[in-house]
Amino acid sequence: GEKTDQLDMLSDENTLVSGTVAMPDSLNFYIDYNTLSIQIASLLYEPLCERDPDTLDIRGVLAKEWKISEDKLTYTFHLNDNARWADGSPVTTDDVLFTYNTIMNPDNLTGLFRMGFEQDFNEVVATDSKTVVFKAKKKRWTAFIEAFTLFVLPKKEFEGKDFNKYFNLMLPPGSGPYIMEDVKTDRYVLLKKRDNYWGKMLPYRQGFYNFQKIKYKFLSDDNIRFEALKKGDIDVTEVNIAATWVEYTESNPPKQIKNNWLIPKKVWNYKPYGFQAFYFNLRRPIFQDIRVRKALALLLNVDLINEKIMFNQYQALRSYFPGYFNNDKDLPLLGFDPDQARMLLAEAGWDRVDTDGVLLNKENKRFEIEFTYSSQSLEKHLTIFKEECEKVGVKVNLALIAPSSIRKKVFTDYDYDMIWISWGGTLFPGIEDLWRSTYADEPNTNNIAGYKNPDVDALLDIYLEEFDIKKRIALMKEIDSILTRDIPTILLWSAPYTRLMYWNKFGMEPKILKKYVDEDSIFSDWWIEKEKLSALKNAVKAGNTLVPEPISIYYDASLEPQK
Amino acid sequence: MFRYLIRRLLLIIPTLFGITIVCFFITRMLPGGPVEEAIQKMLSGSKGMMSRSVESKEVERLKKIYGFDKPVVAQYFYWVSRVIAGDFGDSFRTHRPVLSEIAERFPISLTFGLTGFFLAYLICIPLGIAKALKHNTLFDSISSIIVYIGYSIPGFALGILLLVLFGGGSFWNIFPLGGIVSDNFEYLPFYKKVLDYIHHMILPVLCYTIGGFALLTTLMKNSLMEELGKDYIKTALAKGLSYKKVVVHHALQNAFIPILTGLGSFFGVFFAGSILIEKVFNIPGMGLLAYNAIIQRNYPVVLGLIVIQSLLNLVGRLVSDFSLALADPRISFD
Amino acid sequence: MFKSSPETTRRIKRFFKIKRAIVSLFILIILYVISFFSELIANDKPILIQYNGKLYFFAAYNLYPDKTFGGNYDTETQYRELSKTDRFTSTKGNFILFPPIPYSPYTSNLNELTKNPPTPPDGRHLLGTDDRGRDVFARLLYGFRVSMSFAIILLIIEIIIGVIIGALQGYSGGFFDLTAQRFIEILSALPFLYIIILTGNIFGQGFNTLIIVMSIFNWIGLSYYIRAEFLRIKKFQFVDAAKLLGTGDIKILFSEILPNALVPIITFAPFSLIAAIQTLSALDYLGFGLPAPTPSWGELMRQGMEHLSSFWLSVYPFIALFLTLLLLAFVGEGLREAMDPKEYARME
Amino acid sequence: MNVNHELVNVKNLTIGFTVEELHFEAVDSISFSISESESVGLVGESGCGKTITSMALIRLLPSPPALIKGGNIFFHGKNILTMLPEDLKKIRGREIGVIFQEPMTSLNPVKKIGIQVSEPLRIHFPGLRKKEIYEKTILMLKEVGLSYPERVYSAYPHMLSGGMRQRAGIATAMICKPRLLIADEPTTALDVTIQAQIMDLIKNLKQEHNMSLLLITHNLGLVAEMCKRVIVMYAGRFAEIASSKSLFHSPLHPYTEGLMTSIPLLTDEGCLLTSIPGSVPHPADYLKGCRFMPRCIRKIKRCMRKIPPPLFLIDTDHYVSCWLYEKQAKGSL
Amino acid sequence: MSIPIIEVKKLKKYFPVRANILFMQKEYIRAVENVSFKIYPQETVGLVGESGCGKTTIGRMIVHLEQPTRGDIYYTGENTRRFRGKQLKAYRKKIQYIFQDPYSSLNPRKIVYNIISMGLRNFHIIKDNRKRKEKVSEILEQVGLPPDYLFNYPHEFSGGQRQRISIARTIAVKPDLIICDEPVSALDVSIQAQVINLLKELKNELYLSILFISHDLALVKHISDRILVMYRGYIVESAPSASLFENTSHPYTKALISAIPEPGLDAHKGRIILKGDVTAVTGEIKGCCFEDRCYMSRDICKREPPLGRQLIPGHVSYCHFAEKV
Ligand SMILES: Nc1ncnc2c1ncn2[C@@H]1O[C@H](COP(=O)(O)OP(=O)(O)OP(=O)(O)O)[C@@H](O)[C@H]1O
Ligand SMILES: Nc1ncnc2c1ncn2[C@@H]1O[C@H](COP(=O)(O)OP(=O)(O)OP(=O)(O)O)[C@@H](O)[C@H]1O
Ligand SMILES: [Mg+2]
Ligand SMILES: [Mg+2]
Repeated sequence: GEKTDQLDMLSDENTLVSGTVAMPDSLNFYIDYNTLSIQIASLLYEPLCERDPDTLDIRGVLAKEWKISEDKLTYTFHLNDNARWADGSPVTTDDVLFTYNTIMNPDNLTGLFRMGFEQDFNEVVATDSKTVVFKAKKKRWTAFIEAFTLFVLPKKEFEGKDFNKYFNLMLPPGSGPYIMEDVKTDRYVLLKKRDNYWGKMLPYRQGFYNFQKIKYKFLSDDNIRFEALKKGDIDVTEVNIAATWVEYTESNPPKQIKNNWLIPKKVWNYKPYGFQAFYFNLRRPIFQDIRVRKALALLLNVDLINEKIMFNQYQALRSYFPGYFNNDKDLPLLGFDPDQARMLLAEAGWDRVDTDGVLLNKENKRFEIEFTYSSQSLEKHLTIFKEECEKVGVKVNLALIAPSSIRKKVFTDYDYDMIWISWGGTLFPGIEDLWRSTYADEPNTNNIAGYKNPDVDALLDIYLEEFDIKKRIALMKEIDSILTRDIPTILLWSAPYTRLMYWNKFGMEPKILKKYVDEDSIFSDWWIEKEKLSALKNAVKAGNTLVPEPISIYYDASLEPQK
Repeated sequence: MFRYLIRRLLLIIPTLFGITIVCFFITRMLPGGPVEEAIQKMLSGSKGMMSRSVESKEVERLKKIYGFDKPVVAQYFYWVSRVIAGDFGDSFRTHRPVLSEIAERFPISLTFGLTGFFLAYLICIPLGIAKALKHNTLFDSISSIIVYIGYSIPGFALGILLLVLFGGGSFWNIFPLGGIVSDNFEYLPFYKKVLDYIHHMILPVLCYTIGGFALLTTLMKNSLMEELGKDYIKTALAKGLSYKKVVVHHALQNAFIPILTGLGSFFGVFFAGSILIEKVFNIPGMGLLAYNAIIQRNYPVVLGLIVIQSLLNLVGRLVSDFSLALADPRISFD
Repeated sequence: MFKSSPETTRRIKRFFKIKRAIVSLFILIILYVISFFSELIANDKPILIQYNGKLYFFAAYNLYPDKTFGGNYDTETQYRELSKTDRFTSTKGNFILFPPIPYSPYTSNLNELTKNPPTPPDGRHLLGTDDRGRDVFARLLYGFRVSMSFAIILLIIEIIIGVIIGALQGYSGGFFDLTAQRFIEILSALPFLYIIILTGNIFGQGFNTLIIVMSIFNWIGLSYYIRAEFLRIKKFQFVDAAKLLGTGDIKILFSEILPNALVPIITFAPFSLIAAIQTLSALDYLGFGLPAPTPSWGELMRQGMEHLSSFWLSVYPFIALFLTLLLLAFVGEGLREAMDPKEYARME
Repeated sequence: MNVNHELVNVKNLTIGFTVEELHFEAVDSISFSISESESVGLVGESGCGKTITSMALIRLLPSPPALIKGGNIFFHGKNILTMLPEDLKKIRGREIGVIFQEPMTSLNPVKKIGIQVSEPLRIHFPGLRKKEIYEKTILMLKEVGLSYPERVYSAYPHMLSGGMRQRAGIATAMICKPRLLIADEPTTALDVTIQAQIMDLIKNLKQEHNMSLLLITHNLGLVAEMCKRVIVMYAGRFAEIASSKSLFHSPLHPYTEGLMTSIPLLTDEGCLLTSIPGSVPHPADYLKGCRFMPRCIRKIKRCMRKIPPPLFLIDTDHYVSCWLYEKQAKGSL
Repeated sequence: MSIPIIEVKKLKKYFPVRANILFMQKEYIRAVENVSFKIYPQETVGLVGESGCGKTTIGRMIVHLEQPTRGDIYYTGENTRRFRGKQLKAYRKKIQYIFQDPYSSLNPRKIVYNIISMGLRNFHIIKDNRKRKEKVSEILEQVGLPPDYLFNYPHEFSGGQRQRISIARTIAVKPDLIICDEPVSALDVSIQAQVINLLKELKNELYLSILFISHDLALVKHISDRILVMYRGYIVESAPSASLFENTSHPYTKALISAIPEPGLDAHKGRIILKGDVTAVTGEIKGCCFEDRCYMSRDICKREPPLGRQLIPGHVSYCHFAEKV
């Protein structure tokens, strides 16, 4: 019968099962930097230091102490004497150097890290078995972050083997609270809690890491993920599709949610959430006219899209650094205004129309642009933008291009007119490679738009050397205002919260998630609460309803919507 | 004929070379490859702050790691020499030997392929025969409609539908929600392992095979109908055979001749799979492997698949040609 | 191939006697022809406009700038909005006649929808709307034209190439057969998606590119069957007889052997058509299909898979696909029967 | 006619065809019977309906286009036309053996000759062992004059010459020693020595097994040699039925006379062979009355009548369907 | 006489036999062995012989449907071996062949009109459509079929009718030589007479030569100027037709003649019955090909192949004891 099955699935008191779509190629985050590999690395290995997720203060993990020199060019870390690998041997500077050298080895696929280290450090040396010194090339706050977030790998486990080849599935035990117990390609990854985790003694590790086992289950697609959730195959999952969320919470909730067995939760906090935008290729003459860019920006009807397609789950973006300034909502919003767009286009010389109804300029060039994209899920939003553009005579062709082709086309050759890019949020954004002029003409850079503004360049120089967070934010604001004025992209929308669905058996802090983190903290922070579990079991068996819970949780009052 | 056989067998070698040359160069002509892929990963980063503009020095390193630093012809000969030695190289993505990546999927492909093949032949041949015998009856029409429905439903759509209906999330909890085996598979006794595997494969195999019935059934029916009009049927009837036996013993062998042509693809069972169905059911099968390898420009895997698959296909065509000649004594190739 | 020879006449006569086939054929032809006038059936551009005493016809084919109807712009009139403006409604006698389905497959109707798309079938949208508020019926209708044209063109190419190559192989045998086979083997080993990506990059993704790429591969299967049939039939005595009567090789191929090798072609044809439509769907699903916003059945089905609870997105295209196959299969059956000189006689 | 030992009795058999909306009757209400161990010859103009008559005897007419419009066929007193398929099955091959007219197409192209020839044995004598069947088949092949029967056994039809195929067909029909042998032009492709050999074989079977024979042929010499009674058919009807002696001695029907004079003889020296002028019309154009009338050199006024001439009894066992003999008739059938 | 229209020199045809499943070619059927003969314009040559002795094979080789294993065929003095394309077509227009098995040589999916008009069209004999149709009806009538049949498919005919269609399409192209492979075997005597007469008429009108393959000795005698008797791939006797019957000088021919049944005669003259038949000779024959079945066989027959002996001018027999037969 259905119910007993579901009970079986749910009654495991020790395991957290999380559902993910598609297994990455590698679970080694130095090789393949992806959501899951980062998560696993953070449970298996440890960095020198970490930030407190509520205050952002730096605190030591493997390092007991650290020091930044006066000139901000050397960072010295002293390892914690208690830090132990899973086999009981101490963590030494040998391990740190090994990790560093592994990354720097040009034969390893660790380029992402290596490039930063090459740019930022002259060398890393160990003065003794417990002290390691990072010598930076330039004064850069990013260099310090790079240094202290270095996840240290146990030398004896990794030494002598091809790093590219042997550490993609099973990862050897490290110093972290979990070890990898089992990996089955495309099925699951199973982590097991260690009994002898040295870090238990750290004050800020008390009460964390409660699950005996953590299982990441791989499911084929979102439909199946939610079926699996309802079935009880998985305990918790993040909901990133607005339509599903609305269907499950409002329009057509399944019985699991109606009965509060399954809890939907929308958590509002201060996690960074990045920005997404339609990029113009500023290298194309047509987009060099700011009036044209503005006109196109005015043709994006965010409100309509948000209401009709995204169930009002999103907010229009007003800034390139959303969430960093407390007063986002006061920033100006361009809005949707086709009439003004027509005016601007006419001013820019697009004042005639050909027989197809497409705008022409003096040289009889048609206003025809190609919108390149690589995922069909973006298509419906684009269609609406396209429709509005075409009403005013701007012909937009949608060109769906396979992800692997788009790479070369867009990032190496910069051969596109417009493109949709979304940037993940970072706590301390490295703005440089997005907007610095020198990158505009080099291939393979993140200045995809080809944006050039000496003012921004100058501000960036100061920004990179500024170790003070508050001052950096002020600089960001300055840069932001220049960008929003220059309109190098059309800013879109974002969801400033995390949507979760989980079976009603977990214990957690009242705010659900910490101030600055997303769903990742579930694995370290939550636990299974026996009473809740038995109540859930009974309710499922009897078909009863459990006590309802509010869907939205706000980290603080300033996040709550004003009525 | 014997000489022809030898000649055909020998011809497999140059053909295979032709195939590898063409395919190798096509892979090099495509935009985007593992280097671009790696660059893209660096550019976009993920959570945290990692994302970088990539310097040309790093690009060169990547090219070296993936072997793109040499001229294409040299790359080809290097690759071919290793393939001849039995080494298909490592996957660009998982960095595991291509052969083991492929071999890992054989059980799934075989399940798909063999059940699909046998089911199709077990169902279609008798059904086609029955339909030919009962031409223009109600049975004929209804069975046609059923197989046509099966043909017109896209397998993946059916898959999602079945999973929602029988996966236990919303309606009936009869089958698992995809995957090839349960999580506790490794701890089950052997017979339960088998049962578990079967339990997982029923729905995907159904989706995989259902589309194949219509064509084969119709082909069987039509070629049988063609034969039933021939004079030797009358002779056989005059000997006192029942009509059914005439069909089975006489018409069938002749009617099989066109069907035998399709037999050439039998060796495809090792590579049976369908991207979409595997995707829907989260089955790490050959289809998905091939699709992902192609999409992600995982050339060693792509080329490895092509080489092995082509080899089997070449043998398959040979077998099919010879079974044609066996079934029909009049056919000769020289 | 078949001039209006007496044989053809006899075949046509017989075909006409098979009611199911002939009815199916007519339905298909009529639907297909109708679909070429889709612009007049389902569109948000009116068939007829009367504005200030002047008549304007077929906005689908003629572009009337906004200024024509007293607006400010040179760009095309937004007729739905126009019909609500004062400048239009204030003059008596002004009217707009929209097609029976007043929705275009290309435009979303977000502003008019009260609910979030995809909306279920209702009085306005007979088969509902898709995930961006476009009318499903209109998309099905236009999609029929696209899919069928695609499939028919492909089938014709497939038959022409497949028959010619298979026939030559089977008939000539020997060296040509061997080399052609090698060529085919190499061809069939090429990864289809790579070719699609490659050509898509060179020529741009679109109808023509897809047709070209698919017809590179499509004929191979048919040619195998044709080859086998020709291998067999070329040994028949009537082929010898035709040779003696001075029939050229080409003519023997096409007018002597081919009519006897029709079973595979006729059997494959309906399935080939549907398979082409389905390949198109699968390609759409994988993102290698026709560029958006081309209405195609595959794209609808893909949406259906994303929105499982919106049955109208997957069920209607499926029904359309099934009915097409059924009709095609009936036509195929009829053709087979008409081509067979012997009537079906069941002996006991 | 010995009614008691009647093996086959055909009454008023009419066979119609429908081709392209055109309906015609290719065989028009014929009646005849064959007694046990009797040999009946069926001769007649090509296209007059001999083959389809014989096919009707074992119910193997393709329908459509053929349709038995009337009449009955009794075999051993049982009506073939209404018999259940199971019973029919037992008769075919076992009780009635058929030698088909087209030796090539009546063989299955993909089966070995031996398998095809031995098939009736395997069907009707399921108890026989493989070896016995093989031996019997080889023997039979030998008996029809194939001197390397083992090789023929394992040859495919296309590897045999026309005559060899025909003999394979003969062997198939006779292997079960049937009660009635329908031989449709069995020796067209055979040279005279083989033909003689085959005829001896048939005669032997007749004697040993009381076999009856319906021999359809154009070789009047053969008929004379083999058959006691001859039926002459013309355009779907019987023109004359007589014992072969009396037929060859005194042919009555003008058509039969024409046939006799058309035979080329070894003694002939003449430049042109005599033949009956004109040709048989298409069955759809068959006349209502005497169908031979347009070609007849002895036609009289009565022949214009619209009713077919009945079979007049002229002599013992000599019937003729011709108005010329109306007056001489001792009766009619 | 003039140059022969067809001259066959030392023609051989061996068919490979599949001996086992491995498709090894091990054995050959020696269907035709060292056959030589000539056919002159307006001459009718009869070819008789036991079933399976290679008559059809010779015919097929002459019209290039089969490649001779060895030996050559000359058309008006020209070796035909290299005939290809246009030359072959022109040759085929002149040399026609009536298939032994009428039904399988008719395309089941073509109606009679198209079958018969095929040659007319291909050889551009009659280009006008209407005229061609008239011609086809005319020919059809010549072979005794009413034109009502013009639009019927082959399977709708009786055996004899099919044979006549087959004859009709051949004579329609007015060749110089017709190879008739049992052309009248399925015809009743009256039609047979008609067809034979037709052939004779054509022979006079068109200077037609005929190679007449048949089992009906009476018929062969009637129509032929000269008769070739074949046995087991060899020609054993060749003689003017009257002479063959009067001065029979080969035991096989004798046996053949003795076996002819004649209508009206209850008993027949002392028939010579031969044992066995000629199927598939795979080994080489050392002595006389007829030796094993001959009632006159002696030792020498086993050892030495008989040479041709001309007893009467134009009458050649291949028997060691030709005089004694
Ligand atoms: N394709 C073939 N493969 C093998 N053997 C063959 C083939 N064709 C003919 N033969 C053999 O060649 C010999 C001569 O055959 P052919 O058809 O010429 O005889 P025929 O004289 O025409 O006899 P018939 O009078 O019976 O038609 C036969 O023994 C036959 O088995
Ligand atoms: N399948 C058919 N469809 C139409 N007409 C047919 C069919 N079979 C036979 N006939 C017609 O029936 C008539 C009799 O045919 P049947 O085969 O019995 O002749 P037959 O006496 O055996 O002649 P033959 O001596 O030439 O074999 C013919 O005129 C023929 O046209
Ligand atoms: Mg007949
Ligand atoms: Mg022959």
